[in-house]
Amino acid sequence: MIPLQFYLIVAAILFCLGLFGALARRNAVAILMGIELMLNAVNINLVAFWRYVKPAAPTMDLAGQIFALFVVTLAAAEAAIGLALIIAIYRSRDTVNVEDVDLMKW
Amino acid sequence: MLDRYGIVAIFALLAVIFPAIPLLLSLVIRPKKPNQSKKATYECGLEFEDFPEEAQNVWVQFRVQYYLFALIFVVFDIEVVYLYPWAVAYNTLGPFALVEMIVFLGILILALAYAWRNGLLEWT
Amino acid sequence: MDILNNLFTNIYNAINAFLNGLLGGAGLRPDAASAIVAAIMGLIVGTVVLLFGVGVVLTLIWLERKVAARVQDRVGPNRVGPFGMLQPVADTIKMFIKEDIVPTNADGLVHLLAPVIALAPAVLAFVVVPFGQGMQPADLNIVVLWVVSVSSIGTVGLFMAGYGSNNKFALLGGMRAVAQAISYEIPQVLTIVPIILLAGSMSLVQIVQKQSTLWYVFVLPVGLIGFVVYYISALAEVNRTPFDQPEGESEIVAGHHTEYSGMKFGLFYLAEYFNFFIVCTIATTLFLGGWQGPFLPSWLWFLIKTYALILLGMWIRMTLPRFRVDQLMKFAWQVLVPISLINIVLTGILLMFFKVG
Amino acid sequence: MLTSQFLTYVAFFVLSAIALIGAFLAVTLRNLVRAALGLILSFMGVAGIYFVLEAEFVAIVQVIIYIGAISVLILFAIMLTRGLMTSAASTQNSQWIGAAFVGMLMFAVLFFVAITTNWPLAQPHTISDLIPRLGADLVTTYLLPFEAVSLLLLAALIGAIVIARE
Repeated sequence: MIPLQFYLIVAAILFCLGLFGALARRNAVAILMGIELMLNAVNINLVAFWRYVKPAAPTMDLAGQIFALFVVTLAAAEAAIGLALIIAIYRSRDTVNVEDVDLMKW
Repeated sequence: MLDRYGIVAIFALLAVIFPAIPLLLSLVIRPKKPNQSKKATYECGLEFEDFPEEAQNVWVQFRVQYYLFALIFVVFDIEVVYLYPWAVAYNTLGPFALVEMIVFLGILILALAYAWRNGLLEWT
Repeated sequence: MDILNNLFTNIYNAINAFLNGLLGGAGLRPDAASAIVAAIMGLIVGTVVLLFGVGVVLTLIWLERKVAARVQDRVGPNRVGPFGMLQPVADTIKMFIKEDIVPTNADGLVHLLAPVIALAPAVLAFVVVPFGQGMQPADLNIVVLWVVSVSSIGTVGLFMAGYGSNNKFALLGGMRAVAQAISYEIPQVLTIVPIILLAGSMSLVQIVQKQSTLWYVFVLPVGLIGFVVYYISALAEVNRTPFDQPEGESEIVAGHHTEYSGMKFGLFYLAEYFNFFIVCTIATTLFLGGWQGPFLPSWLWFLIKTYALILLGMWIRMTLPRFRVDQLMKFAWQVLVPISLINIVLTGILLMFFKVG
Repeated sequence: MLTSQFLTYVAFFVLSAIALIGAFLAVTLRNLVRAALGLILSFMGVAGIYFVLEAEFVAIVQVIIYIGAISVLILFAIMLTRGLMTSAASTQNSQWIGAAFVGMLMFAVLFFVAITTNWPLAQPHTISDLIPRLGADLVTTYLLPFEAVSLLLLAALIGAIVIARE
């Protein structure tokens, strides 16, 4: 049986790669890609806990999977809105570089 | 898990090997005589190299319509994902399940109706 | 009769027993031996299924040309072999010895991987097709969703072909192909839901078994509506005429395979016919009772029904002109999606009052 | 070690490697389309990990929604905003060293927590009638979030349409 910690470590690496992408990229779409990676890492954790950790109540023994489903849905909604914003910014400012979108900074 | 998905893993392996075999085989037997105009990007009746520099960039500005269709697609794709387990369990659930699903579908039909009324389902 | 029916199952069992005997005597640990046997059997099944698929594609190419010729009052290929039956073989050889041209500006790696990604979903979909009684490579309990999910990978291959070629026509074609594929995927997957409601299961084997008395296409009205919507959107999903907008040669040359030649183009061609065959097998399984049928062996029934659907597709292709791209999208979202949504609700309501199957 | 266990380990390591390599490509590649393809590779690896965890339905959902839908959205968005990104400018911003440091720090913390916490482990559980159970739970125990999801999707769709439309 693969220990739970293996999954957690893989998820941690994935999360940190996503974090790096979200912090270090200039292109807004690339930042969103980093965020999606982080959400994926969270989902691995949820499903791993579902499998290995005792449920709080017998009726809730599917909670981990159902939460993962809701996270996927949220990720899709977030991507839809985020990318729509990026497209709108691109149309009005001709750039998707987050460093150049600084109109609200001052 | 392995007993059921072992064969899937083997098919996944085959999915990579199977296209690789003819590609490698044809690598051995096909001719290889490239020249400038063969390797040029295809254009109707024109030499691609004759184009001015800015026209050689093949990127085209796509219409936002593509994105809007993808949006509606994503919403419905997620809806389908929730419909499937409901459909499997339907026989064991009472009439309440049907009502709940009609509410769920109804909200999404609202979304479709919104897109329809705003003319987003038209490809203009 | 029974012998014919169980022909392939018996061959499978015989090879399995032979391998077990062979490895059992080799002094391996029992679980290792059984794993090796399972792996070898999997490889054999996979290879046989794929070779069968290639054989089917060869017949489809021949059939397509013959049907086209007959519809247009021609004879069709008649030089290579009897009735021109070896024409597809000649075509294949031609594919092999054609030069592979990669444009200088193309993104080489993506250009190379695109046909592989386009073909992979078709291969993966073969895992779950029940070719006959007890003849499915694997029966997972999520089979139907499996088919849906692998077909959604194919859109990535289309996009990669369009982007990797670095050509305006390819890019436009690729984007159109993706837009069309995603638009028609929705009615296609929505029409499967009433079938699952009727069968109460996602296993293709159980769906077929439930149809032993009544094919789901005859469960009126939902089955028939579902079948028609499924078949139309399946044709669109695999880019068959009249839905071959992505490669409408009058506007965008050959769409996403403009820059493809030689074996890479051959793989796209193969993937297209694989996908056509697979959607017809899935339609047969879901709506036409799969392998069920009297007298003949189950796998023969399955092939007959599948080929009937394939011929119908060819007939439609030769009869109807190509849709315009705006008509195409409008048709998917304004006609097929509402119909299939209503169909789901209708099935749910009907199931409340009647017991079907 | 039993053969089946050994094979499970092999599957786990191969799939984790795919997921991590894909993620690495996604955050480092210059070419944004290639980065998105790396992201898709990563999604596939993660779906495989769900299969190893015996959460088949989540795995399939991962393929259908992430690979089939979200990546199409991302690819379309890239194609729509690609005009100015062919320039040779660096794709990383000036704070990438700091970002790398933060990432590593975060990993150290997560690693430490994962290793040292005493998880209330149970026998790994598998559910044989997973799909019907999921369907039943969605319309009973989790009814409220389930209906909220459809409202969320409606809101997201309308919002995104209003924002993105010209």
